[in-house]
Amino acid sequence: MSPGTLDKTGTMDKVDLKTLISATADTIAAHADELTALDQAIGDGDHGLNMKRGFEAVRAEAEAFAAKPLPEALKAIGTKLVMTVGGASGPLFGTLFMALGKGISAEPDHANLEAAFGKAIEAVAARGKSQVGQKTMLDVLKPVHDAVLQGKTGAEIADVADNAAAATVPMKALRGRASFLGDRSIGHMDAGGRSVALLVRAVVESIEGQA
Amino acid sequence: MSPGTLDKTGTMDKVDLKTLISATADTIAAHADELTALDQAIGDGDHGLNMKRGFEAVRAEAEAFAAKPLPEALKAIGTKLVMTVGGASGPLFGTLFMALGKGISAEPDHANLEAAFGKAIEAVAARGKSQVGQKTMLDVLKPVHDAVLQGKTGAEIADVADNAAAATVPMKALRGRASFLGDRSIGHMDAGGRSVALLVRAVVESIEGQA
Amino acid sequence: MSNVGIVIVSHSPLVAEGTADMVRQMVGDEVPLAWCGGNGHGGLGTNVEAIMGAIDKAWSEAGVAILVDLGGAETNSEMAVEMIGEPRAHKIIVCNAPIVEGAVMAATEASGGASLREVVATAHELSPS
Amino acid sequence: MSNVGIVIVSHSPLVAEGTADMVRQMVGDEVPLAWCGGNGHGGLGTNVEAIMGAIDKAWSEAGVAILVDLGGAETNSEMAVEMIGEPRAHKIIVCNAPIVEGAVMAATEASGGASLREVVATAHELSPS
Ligand SMILES: Nc1ncnc2c1ncn2[C@@H]1O[C@H](COP(=O)(O)OP(=O)(O)O)[C@@H](O)[C@H]1O
Ligand SMILES: Nc1ncnc2c1ncn2[C@@H]1O[C@H](COP(=O)(O)OP(=O)(O)O)[C@@H](O)[C@H]1O
Ligand SMILES: [Mg+2]
Ligand SMILES: [Mg+2]
Ligand SMILES: [Mg+2]
Ligand SMILES: [Mg+2]
Repeated sequence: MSPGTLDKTGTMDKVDLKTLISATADTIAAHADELTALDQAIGDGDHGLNMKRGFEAVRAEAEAFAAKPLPEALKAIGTKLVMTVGGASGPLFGTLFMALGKGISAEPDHANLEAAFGKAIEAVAARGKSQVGQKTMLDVLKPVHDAVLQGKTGAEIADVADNAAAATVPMKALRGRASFLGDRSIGHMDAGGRSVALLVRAVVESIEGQA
Repeated sequence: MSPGTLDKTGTMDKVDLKTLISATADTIAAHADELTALDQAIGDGDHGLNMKRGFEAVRAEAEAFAAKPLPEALKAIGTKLVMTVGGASGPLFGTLFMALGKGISAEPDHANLEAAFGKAIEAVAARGKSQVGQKTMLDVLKPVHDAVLQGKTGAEIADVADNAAAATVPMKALRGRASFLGDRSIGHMDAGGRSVALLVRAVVESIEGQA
Repeated sequence: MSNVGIVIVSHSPLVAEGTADMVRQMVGDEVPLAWCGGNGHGGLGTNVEAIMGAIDKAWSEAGVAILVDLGGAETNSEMAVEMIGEPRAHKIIVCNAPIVEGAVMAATEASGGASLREVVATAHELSPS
Repeated sequence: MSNVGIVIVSHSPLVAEGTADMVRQMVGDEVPLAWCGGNGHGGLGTNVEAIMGAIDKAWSEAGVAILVDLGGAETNSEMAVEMIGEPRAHKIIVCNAPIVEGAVMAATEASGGASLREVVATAHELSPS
């Protein structure tokens, strides 16, 4: 297998965490205004700023994170997001990374990644008292996990994420601030879901770029 | 009959409203700390300040009030209290005076006073969504009205008011902030009830003093 | 502006202002909004004149929903509505709802063009009684 | 101090501070009390570190009840409790109650020496669900 791919059968090769961190922080920064606009339409309009604050804080300590074993690095990144994001998305993305760090091995194979990612999504759902279908980040995380389980390629997974984010448009929000709008939340993309799609694409492109 | 008494059968003689206003403002000022202490025990500790602010504002315009016919004077005093007291007692005492002014004649006889006072107490109950037995000012107003109906003398009426205020001590508060304390409101006198008793004594002593 | 107006009446001017900030963050300028708090003399409490002023400021022909915190704020707000009198009084409703959560929800509902009745119902849903 | 502590977590620092003022007016110094609000960067939001700090400040062996406003405040408060961890975490409860009314009622209950369970139950009574 080629190093750093999401190869279904082999061991995941060590990807450069610093590169991953800067790729995710870059995409969030580049799309911060878009994320804010999405949140403005059906929320309080701070999602772009929140995410940017969090991912820039992670970027600022990328060196230190990258020096840790993968599980500890992910936990530390999650904690950093929790401490800096300032919105509901902070503890949710933070929990995602912390739980991922808890479940993942230092040198994960595909099966371990699948399992850890699945557990991490469950942890997000528990933290948010939410489930799929409520127009939240879970509506992108879950299809992405399914795509990973199906052994899809990185490019395919990124497309699944984009489509899942787009599929939140016709949903009615049942969690988060957008739920205050009731039916009026229909017709807009969920900001947190869009963030997940951006992060997923950045991660897979970064991994495959390293391949 | 002697002028200015609460004589059961005759016409009430004109009492000097300026004297009444200064007597009520004096007693509130003299007892402000006591009222505050009562409210501190089972409320937010502002009743003395609230009442003093209101009655000093009335005193400041005593001349103008006294120049009006009794109904208009009482309504204007009520409005002034509403505008200045700043606590729940403001609209309640304000409503008492405003409704009294609405029901009273320019030269009231005892029957008119009885009726107007009764209506005014009903207006307070409506404003406060409250009734007798809930440890509020109504628990003093009602016995005072009963005493007036019974043709008691001014001194007797003032004693009835004091006793009624004392009788709020064992009650459990069901309205106002004291109700937040539940059973712990038992064992303390209601501040608003104490205010009514003070006002009643000041009024009857002032009227009889003019006799 | 034809959206229902929102008035926030707290014992504390800080609570009232902060709640208004949270409302503005959700609905921008789509809803007429005003707040007041304090007894008018630097202390905690509410002030009928200030409430009447806030109602004026947030006035909308579609009506005004008032959000209050504790008892005195409610009684003083009802007094203010009575003093404003008809024909405006029947278009002003003091909500039985928590002040912060109620204001945000009511304003969000109002921003969608909901009627006074709908706005008030949305706020009331946050209250147990 | 053996009374239950109260922590107020709002998206708005003004709301949090004003609510604390109202609580203090009712219960004086009988209840450990702390508040925080804002995203820590001048904007509306909540901040896990600040929440953890407020819990420390209002800490009581009898426990701490946290009053929050909207979703993010709740999620961040639950996160803060988890990060504080045992043995303290099980003595900290995030209330399902309106922030201002809940804080005043919970603190009043706490000032009488009520248990954490009783304090939280008093606050929950203000909520429909
Ligand atoms: N209870 C929840 N469960 C899952 N996701 C949620 C929940 N609440 C909010 N979100 C996600 O968080 C996003 C909003 O994040 P953000 O704007 O940063 O926080 P806030 O709503 O506190 O302002 C939403 O678009 C949604 O995807
Ligand atoms: N709903 C009510 N009905 C009748 N009287 C009330 C009511 N609420 C409060 N009161 C009276 O008002 C008094 C408290 O007045 P005050 O302390 O000035 O106002 P606040 O409670 O707003 O601080 C109480 O002692 C009680 O007599
Ligand atoms: Mg947001
Ligand atoms: Mg926010
Ligand atoms: Mg008081
Ligand atoms: Mg008060």
